[in-house]
Amino acid sequence: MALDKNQIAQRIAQEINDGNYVNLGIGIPTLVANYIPSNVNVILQSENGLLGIGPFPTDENVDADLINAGKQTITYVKGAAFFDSSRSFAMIRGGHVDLTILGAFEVSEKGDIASWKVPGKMVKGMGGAMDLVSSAKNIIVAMQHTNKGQSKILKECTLPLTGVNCVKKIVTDIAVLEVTANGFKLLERAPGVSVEEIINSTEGKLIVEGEIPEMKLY
Amino acid sequence: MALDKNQIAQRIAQEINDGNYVNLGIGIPTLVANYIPSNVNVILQSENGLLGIGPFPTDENVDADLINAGKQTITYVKGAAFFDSSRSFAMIRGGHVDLTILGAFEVSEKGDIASWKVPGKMVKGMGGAMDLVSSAKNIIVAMQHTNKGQSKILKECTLPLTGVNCVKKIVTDIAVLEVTANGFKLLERAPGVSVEEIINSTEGKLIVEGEIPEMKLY
Amino acid sequence: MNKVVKNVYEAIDGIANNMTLMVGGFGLCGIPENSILALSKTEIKGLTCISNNAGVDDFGLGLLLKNKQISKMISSYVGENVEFERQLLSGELEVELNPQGTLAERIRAGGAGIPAFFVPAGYGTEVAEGKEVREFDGKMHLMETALKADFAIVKAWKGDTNGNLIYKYTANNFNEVMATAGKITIAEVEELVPAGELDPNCIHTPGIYVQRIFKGENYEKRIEQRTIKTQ
Amino acid sequence: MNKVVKNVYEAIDGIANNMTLMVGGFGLCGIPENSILALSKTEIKGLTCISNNAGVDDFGLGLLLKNKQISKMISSYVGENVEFERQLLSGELEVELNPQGTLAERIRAGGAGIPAFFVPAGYGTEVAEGKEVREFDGKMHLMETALKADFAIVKAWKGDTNGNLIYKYTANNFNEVMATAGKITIAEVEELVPAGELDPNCIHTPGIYVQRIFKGENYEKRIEQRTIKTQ
Repeated sequence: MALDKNQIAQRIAQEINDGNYVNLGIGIPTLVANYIPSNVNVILQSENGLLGIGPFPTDENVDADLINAGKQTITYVKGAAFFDSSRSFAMIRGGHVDLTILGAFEVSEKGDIASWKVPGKMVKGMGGAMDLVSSAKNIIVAMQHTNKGQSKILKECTLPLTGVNCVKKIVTDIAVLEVTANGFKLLERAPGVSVEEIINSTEGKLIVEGEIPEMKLY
Repeated sequence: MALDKNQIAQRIAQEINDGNYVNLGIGIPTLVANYIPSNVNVILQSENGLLGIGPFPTDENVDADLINAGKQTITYVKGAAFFDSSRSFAMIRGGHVDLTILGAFEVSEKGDIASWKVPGKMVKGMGGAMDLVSSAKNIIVAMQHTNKGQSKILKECTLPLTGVNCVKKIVTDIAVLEVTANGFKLLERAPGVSVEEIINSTEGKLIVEGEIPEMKLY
Repeated sequence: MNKVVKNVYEAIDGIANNMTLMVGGFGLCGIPENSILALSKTEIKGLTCISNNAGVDDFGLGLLLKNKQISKMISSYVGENVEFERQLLSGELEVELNPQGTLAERIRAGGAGIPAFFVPAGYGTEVAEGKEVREFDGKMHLMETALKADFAIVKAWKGDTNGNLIYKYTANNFNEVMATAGKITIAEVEELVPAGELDPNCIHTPGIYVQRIFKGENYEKRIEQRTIKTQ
Repeated sequence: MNKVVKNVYEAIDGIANNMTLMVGGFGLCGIPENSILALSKTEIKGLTCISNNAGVDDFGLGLLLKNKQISKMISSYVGENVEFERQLLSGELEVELNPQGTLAERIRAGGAGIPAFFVPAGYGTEVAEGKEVREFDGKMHLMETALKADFAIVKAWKGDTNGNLIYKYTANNFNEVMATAGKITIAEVEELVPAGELDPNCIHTPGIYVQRIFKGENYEKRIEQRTIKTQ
């Protein structure tokens, strides 16, 4: 059975190691924070100028001067640091953030990502996504495997690109894929989802080797 | 009569306007601070990371963590700000410092300056001088007009350059010169020094127009 | 040296048609509300605004958009504004989208006297169109150029009479960097104190960058996504 | 994530022959005294040191020079050290002199993922030799490249267990920028406090840049030019 958004976030949380500095994009990636085990010490970076995002505030603690990159009100943890946008992206561009998790419309087998623009739809802008994907040491994409039956795991992206040759891993509603020099390597499948279903849902080259384990969601 | 170092500093102080941000180099330029009238509000920049240099400290107030670019112990004024070297030179390179006053071995009629290296003598390094001369809006040089009878106000510099086409004005022990497209324009002469003496001491093209007033030292 | 101006109108004096303005803020967080509101009451038109976002329909830069005072936006994300899209599609408004970090760095470069620099962001995308591409250490980079403005308008938490500024939390965002890149920088602050009252080790914007400063009034600090903890 | 190391020897563990180190400080102000002293007691040789200055004969980097542990210096001003000159003239030591602001910016670029950038400093001088020259806005500029280090060693006033650092007065100088450009950054601090005790609005070096931190001991803080007010 395909994962829901929270389960995708739950699976991605397993990719985070103790001591990691992590940037979480808007949408599913933001949910990842809810599933980081309490014994894993992670510091979340917000590209609008914060290292050390805390939980959402209580109603009384809402502060308009304290938001995340999705413009949501937040809090900060002990040991946090604030800085301006140029220093925030110096940090990102310099490769100091260990892991970036973001959403995507499409990913290609070369690791290209399209995530910011759909021709014919309202122009929104790339925000910090191009900076993040061009610089993070490790990039994991959270996305739906298909859209209305059409694969979004492609040989070539069809939408305007956010970055090239950058995605390392993809967690979709039905599979975990690694981007390799030879194509998408299938690592795990969602509970109850068959390898065949994943093959059928993947347009890009898919490498299936040996037994493919089911994801563990814990 | 040729000016002494303090008198050169005194004359240069007249070039400073209320509200100016000024960087004073090592040597004579440092002395300029002593002659800024109390009704002229000036903020002194120290390229090692301070805006708002104060007077030298009393013996009890010496703090090893508070020095100027000449490594002298200093104090800071009310409303000062500290920052790191990259931000200090961002400020300098960005043209935010109104006036830079520095010493020189030689200046050419094109406004080139040589101030950091004498072949055969101990290598010291350029420090911040190349950054300062290439970026400040206004550059005034404090120097001796001659060295052992040899002019230091030249057609072309003979020593390794610090910067090209950058010096705007020169205050020497015998004259005030402006660097123009056509050569050094003689603006003032030291009290008791004749125009002829200045002509004889200047190798570069000197423009003498009309009556040349004596410097006023107050 | 008197940087303190009486009010917002004195602060924005000199801003004229077809000028380039930098306006601080991220979304509606940390925007110079007083200055934007005052500008919206003038007849100034043809502005190029460099700002990460374009406000919402009835607040922030949206106020200037509604009045058709802006002819060009240089931003990274403009997705919250319906009027913006209408003007863009109708050709009334020009927009140049930059990756957010590239935008911030171009502004820093403008303030820091660096005319151009190389970044990896945007390589292989439409952002790269027309830009010089160069490989360093096996990675492709784009050459990006500095941005400056006739006026930079920033909002700070605390400021002193020398123009030193301190920002609060994520209300810093583009304010600190923009303050360095205006020919004239206007700072509106929530609290204005005499020089000497701010900790000199904790100044975000040294006063050299600020030409005019005033205490702003009636900050609304509108929140775009009020998100609270679910128990 | 435990960044706090027991002592200076644990802090410098892994520094090996022929590595590149950045060492904070301006003159003798704000230098990481503990780490330099500990390095001087090791057999590590062939170091390239990026540091604005080279210490004096018996203090700061002068200690490593005396032991012939340094084979190359990248600095802006080295005029205070007689042993330095001797080694330079004898060919034992290589030196690369950079304009101070270019040095600082190259380090910032190294930390900020900018491989190259243009500056006016040094155009028309021997610093320009071998460098790409380009005109922007009618002014000539040199292309300068980023500097990084295997280890950056900095000294701060206060630090917390997350690695956040605050520097005091002009003891900041090159420390803040160097902290961003080490593969591993070591911070020695005068005061080490638990995370949460430093004002998050007033952090000079966010903890992400610091991999190891410890409380330094016995700071001498030697003064090069003790200059006092003459009454």
